[in-house]
Amino acid sequence: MPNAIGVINLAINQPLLHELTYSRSTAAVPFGGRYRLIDFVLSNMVNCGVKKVAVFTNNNSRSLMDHLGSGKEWGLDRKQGGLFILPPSTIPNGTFGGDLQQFAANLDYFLRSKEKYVIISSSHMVCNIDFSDVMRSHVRSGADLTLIYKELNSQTEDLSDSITLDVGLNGRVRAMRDSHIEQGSNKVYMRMMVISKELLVDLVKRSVSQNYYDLLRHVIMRNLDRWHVNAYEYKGYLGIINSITNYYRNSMNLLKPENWHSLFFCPSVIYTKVKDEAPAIYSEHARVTNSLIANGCIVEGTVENSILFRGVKVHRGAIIRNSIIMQKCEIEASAILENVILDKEVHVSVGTWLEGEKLVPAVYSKKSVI
Amino acid sequence: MPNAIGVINLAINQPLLHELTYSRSTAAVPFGGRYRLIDFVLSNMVNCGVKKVAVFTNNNSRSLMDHLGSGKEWGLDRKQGGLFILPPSTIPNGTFGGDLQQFAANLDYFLRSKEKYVIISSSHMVCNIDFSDVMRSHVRSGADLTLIYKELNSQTEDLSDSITLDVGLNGRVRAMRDSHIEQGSNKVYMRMMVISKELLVDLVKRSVSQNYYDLLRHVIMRNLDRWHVNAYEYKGYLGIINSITNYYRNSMNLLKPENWHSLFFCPSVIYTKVKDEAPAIYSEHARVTNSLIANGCIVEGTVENSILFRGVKVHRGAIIRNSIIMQKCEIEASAILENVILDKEVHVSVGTWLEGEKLVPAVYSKKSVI
Amino acid sequence: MFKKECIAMLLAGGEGRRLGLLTQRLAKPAVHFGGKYRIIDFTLSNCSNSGIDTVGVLTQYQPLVLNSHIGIGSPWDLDQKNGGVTVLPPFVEQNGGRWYKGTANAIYQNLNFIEQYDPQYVLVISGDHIYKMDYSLMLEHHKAQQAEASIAVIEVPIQEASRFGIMSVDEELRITEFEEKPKHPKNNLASMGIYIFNWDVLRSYLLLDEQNPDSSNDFGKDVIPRMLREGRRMSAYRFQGYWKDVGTVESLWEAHMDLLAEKPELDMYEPEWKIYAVNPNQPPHYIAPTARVQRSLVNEGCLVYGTVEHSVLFYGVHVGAGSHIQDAVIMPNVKIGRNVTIHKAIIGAGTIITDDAVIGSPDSPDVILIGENDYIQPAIIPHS
Amino acid sequence: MFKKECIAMLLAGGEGRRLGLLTQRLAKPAVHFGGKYRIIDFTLSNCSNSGIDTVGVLTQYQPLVLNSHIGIGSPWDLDQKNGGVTVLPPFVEQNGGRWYKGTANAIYQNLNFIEQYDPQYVLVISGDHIYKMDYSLMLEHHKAQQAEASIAVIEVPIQEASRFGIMSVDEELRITEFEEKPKHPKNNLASMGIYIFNWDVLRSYLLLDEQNPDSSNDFGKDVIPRMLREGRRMSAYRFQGYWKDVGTVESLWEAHMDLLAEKPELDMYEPEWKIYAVNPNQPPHYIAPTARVQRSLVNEGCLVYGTVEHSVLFYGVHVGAGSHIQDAVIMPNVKIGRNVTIHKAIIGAGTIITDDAVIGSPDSPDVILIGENDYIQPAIIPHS
Repeated sequence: MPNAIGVINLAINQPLLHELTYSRSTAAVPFGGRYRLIDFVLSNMVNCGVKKVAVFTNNNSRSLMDHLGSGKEWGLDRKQGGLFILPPSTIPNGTFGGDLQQFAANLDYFLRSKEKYVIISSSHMVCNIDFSDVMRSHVRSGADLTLIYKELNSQTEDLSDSITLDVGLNGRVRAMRDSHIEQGSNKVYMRMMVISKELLVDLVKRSVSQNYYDLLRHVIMRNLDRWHVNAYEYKGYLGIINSITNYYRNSMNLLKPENWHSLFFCPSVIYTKVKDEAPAIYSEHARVTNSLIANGCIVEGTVENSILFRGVKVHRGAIIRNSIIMQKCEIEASAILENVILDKEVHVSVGTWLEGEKLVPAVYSKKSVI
Repeated sequence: MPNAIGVINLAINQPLLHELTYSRSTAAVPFGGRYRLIDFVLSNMVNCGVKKVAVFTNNNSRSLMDHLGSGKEWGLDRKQGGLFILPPSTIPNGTFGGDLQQFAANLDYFLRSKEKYVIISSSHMVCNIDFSDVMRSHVRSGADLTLIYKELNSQTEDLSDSITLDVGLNGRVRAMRDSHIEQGSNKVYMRMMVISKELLVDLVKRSVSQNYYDLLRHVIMRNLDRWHVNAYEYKGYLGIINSITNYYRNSMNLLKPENWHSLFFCPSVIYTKVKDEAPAIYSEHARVTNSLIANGCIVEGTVENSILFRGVKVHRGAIIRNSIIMQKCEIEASAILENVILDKEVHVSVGTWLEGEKLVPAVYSKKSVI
Repeated sequence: MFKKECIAMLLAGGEGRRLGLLTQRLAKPAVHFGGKYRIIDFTLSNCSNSGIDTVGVLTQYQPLVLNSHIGIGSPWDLDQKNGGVTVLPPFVEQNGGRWYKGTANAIYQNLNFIEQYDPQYVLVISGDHIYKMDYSLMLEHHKAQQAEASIAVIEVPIQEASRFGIMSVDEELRITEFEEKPKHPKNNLASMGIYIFNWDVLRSYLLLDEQNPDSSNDFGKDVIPRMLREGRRMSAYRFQGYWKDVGTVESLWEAHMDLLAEKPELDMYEPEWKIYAVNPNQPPHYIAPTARVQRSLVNEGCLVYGTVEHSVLFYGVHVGAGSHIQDAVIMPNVKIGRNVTIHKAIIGAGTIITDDAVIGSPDSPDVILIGENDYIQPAIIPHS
Repeated sequence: MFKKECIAMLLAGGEGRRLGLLTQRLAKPAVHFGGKYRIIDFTLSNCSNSGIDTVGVLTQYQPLVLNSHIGIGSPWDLDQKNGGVTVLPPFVEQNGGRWYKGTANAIYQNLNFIEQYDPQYVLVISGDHIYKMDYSLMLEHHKAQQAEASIAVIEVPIQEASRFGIMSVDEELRITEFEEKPKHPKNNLASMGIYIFNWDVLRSYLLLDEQNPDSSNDFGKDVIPRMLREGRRMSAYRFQGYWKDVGTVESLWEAHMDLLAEKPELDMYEPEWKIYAVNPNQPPHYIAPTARVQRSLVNEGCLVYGTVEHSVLFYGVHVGAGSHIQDAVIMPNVKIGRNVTIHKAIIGAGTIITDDAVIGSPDSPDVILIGENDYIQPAIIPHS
């Protein structure tokens, strides 16, 4: 088991996804027919044996907290350790304190625990990564800091808002660059790092007094030359969920079985809140192709190139194409949906026709009745 | 098992206890050397087999939520049912909505559950009551509503701010009176009622549209004559915790073994959050008389007529009299404490002398260093 | 320990011999059912949904899979500090141990377990049947009737009645007669093997029964008839709904086909009465462009490229392109290659079926059974 | 099931015969200790505090109390879905079952249990000792030494060495010799009966050992010596700290007195290494105006009106006015009347001692033991 605490840092730099994040934090956005974004990084952490995970929340965290509960689904409902959900911090004058303030407010938590390292990650980089391998690389290299990246091509991927790494031949990070995308291949920083607890505590103590609030931009990126910074390359599937368009594109990517397999099985499974739904049932009239269907769905209509979350009902004659239908939506008879995203519990009445644009799906918010 | 849901109503009419409630809700105030006020009503509910308890919180509920956690200590960490902690509600214009608004906002919860009755209680009436017996009385009487009271004498008890019942010979409540204390015996309403779910839902629906917000005062007390209201007499120990003075007096009452026994054992035990402390240890120099001592205490000094919560350290030569010392306080050598209440984790330095008045103890807030 | 009003004792030691290959390494209650569950999940979920939070599960035959399936009971919400689920294998004393002699002996051997909860009532059930039942309603009936023992009964076709314990009742549902597997059944009210006893009464009868050297220590054969002979107040509780013993390959297959009816008698989608199961943590299943899936149940983790008709796929099943699955039950993690044909069959968990294999035929009267972790090539296809 | 790096197998079947009345209805690991705990709590808490979250507890003698004590493992934070604590009684097959033949046989009989976790290492411990030990440090040592087996050792007085398994080690702590209970011990490094094995190596030795008809199937007598003979890489892990076998009435009493020293060697108040126990949900104890309590441990739920000196009171103990308890261990829920005198004694749980009884004397060399749920009147006082 790795000698590390996990920190899921939602305090800062969380991309917003319009309608999907009006009433929830980005980390709680449903994804992949069954999950929330945070499930991926949380499962990655517990799969490599991390026993303590602190979640730095921002202000919109009710649905996230409902989802996480006591952490039981991830084996984190423990007496000592387990899941710590830390509230957003404000600095004395009432303004937002950033992640540095949150680290500072909870330094005790880090100082008391006996783990030597801290894995810090955002939740919007969806992947299935073996953190034990990252830890081995970090320890073997003797680095102060290990940054995780993936090699991505700017011609086939949307890399806007990415931070890229300049990695030397010795595997050390020479520079980090904000929104500086090269033609062709880029080493995209996955907002995941391993840092020794000692260094982290030291950085937090020193920076917080200087009114800095962003650990990454104000501290790490400005001082790279002071430390030995190791780069770790991740080679599995990565979904960067930083806009509705990318959310949609990355969801649709899961309809390729190689991505489905890579994200959900390699190297380990992804945990989420269990809903105890029966298997999906297909009626006589079901016509489903190239789609992901979760349990609890009752499918009597046509579903093409789409993702149905748990408990969706598709009545006879309804047609769903290139769409994402979240939990417990009901699509009544003869409705036609194309290029849309329905948030949870949307009800689409008989014969309704909803259509979005090919790359910019129309989003209908939670519990709408259409 | 009773066919009832429990509601612990902290939304409204919660007495404040000055320093003890500056940073916590009344329900979370430590009591009896080991407990929080809410533990009593919560244990009473689960002891009679209630499987679903909703807690209506007010705005200061962080420490309460930390204490309750997932409800595991009370066996309420269940998939369906269990513990529901409901946030305070605000009506659309942003002002406080009272308990009626909270019932209204969560009507679904009541409608969906199959239980026929609702037990509604505050948390500041500390007692050990057999709710199954109350339920039997309620069902047998065929009443719409059962109110629980205790016969108390205004000459020996402080009954300020009490609501009293006027009970007819037939056991039915004829009137409820606010702050109307008779000389001698009074039937004091314990802020606990049993009501049929159907009637409750009906009352909430009708009252909320009329801008009422207090279920007890605006609805129940004004309409008593419309229903069959049954009175149930409780005969065990009752502590009314509605002021610091009463808090202190009721704590000291526990130094009478008959009260200790009545409150903690009859008819059932009281659950609280487990801290896994070793037994209290008394040194060669310990001098303890007429006191309650919880586990984890290390006693090397003198303790008289006092209550030590879990994990208190009393160094050699320290003297504690007529005081309440909460969790993890440390009293250094030769300090003298008389008539004081130390909130959690107070540190009293060598030789310090603290003294309150006999009936009005001096209160020192959490984590003070004196 | 805490007093409980009613605790359940679940008999889960059945060998299920007539399930052949499926119960070589599993007790019958651990056999997979319904695309997601094991048979015992239905009974455990009934307990949980009925508010019975203390369940002793009596195992003996092949207990390991059941043990790890049940674990601490989390899926059924039975991971409780006071009560919850406890697996009770036969007990070994210094001079040895042996299997339970009969159903009553199994309860007798666990008197100590029951007594620590000091219950008023004991519910005795078995983990062999598929049904949804609210035991709390049966308990209410038991109390209302002031019975000392209650037996759940269901009407069966009279021609099948001789396979069951058959009861005669008066108009108040008091049991007047009980015959275990009668040759000439007088009516069709069959015992479902679900009993509620007043614990003090049951206790005394278990002690008496153990002292009787001629007894087979069985509820249906010994204890119930004796209680009736001795004039104990016994009541029948009528159950209406789906109830099926899936004790043979045919009945197991049929019960799966029942789930695929237009309106199945057993509703697994009722939000107020979920059937709980151990969660395999699998993603939504994928239906490829080449696939066709109709009148079927498909669980998570499946990859379907071929045609699936009127069939049940458990989790993690792969169906290759060009394959055709009809009227079949495909248990967890079965991997089916390309151009495979399967008709009217049950395929055991973990089996691999390679390209071009043909299993069963549309007009065969029999259900083909293939065991667990098997490896089937076109050359060695078993025919019925 | 999920792969675990290291799982623990905890041997908890000990009869503890030398504890006499205390182990008539309890296995030794279930005996009360330290005012609040049972002996096995120390080992279970060690597992939990060391980050070992999968523990098989092997019971056989009087398993019921242990079973219900352990429950689903909540007190020790071992109520986990993947892993956690599993009670493993001896297994009954169709043709019967019997007790484990020896410590190694106990592990052998549970190969299936271990294999479902596919561990790299197996920690073998027993529930008979009082100590606090971080097994994760021992595991680090095992890995650093690239050992195939590691044995925790402690220095014992040379005159007691012949009661233990005694090791010789080289300067790198590799074990060069192992003698079980040698008549003439060569040194004083005693085995604590705590082993870490590479699972593949242990597995092969367990299989070999079972095939050997001359073996007593014991780790100390058979498996460890054979591994050493065959040149396996075996390492000693030195433990410093309090470690005590409380196998006799005297040693149980002494270990309690050890807790009352000015600075006890065993610190039960360390916030980072709590000893977990089943919580009896009792209120703080009450010390009356007539009471005097010194150099004592007192648990919750006690009512003390008399004098308690240099003694340990478990939960729910009542001591009447005028009574004098000295150098005594009073187990849970003992009720002591007025004017009772107790010196140098252990009183079993639930016993009632009526007014004016006198038990033991200040100058007796022996510890008096009174059993559980006894009723002691002045007339029938047992003397040593």
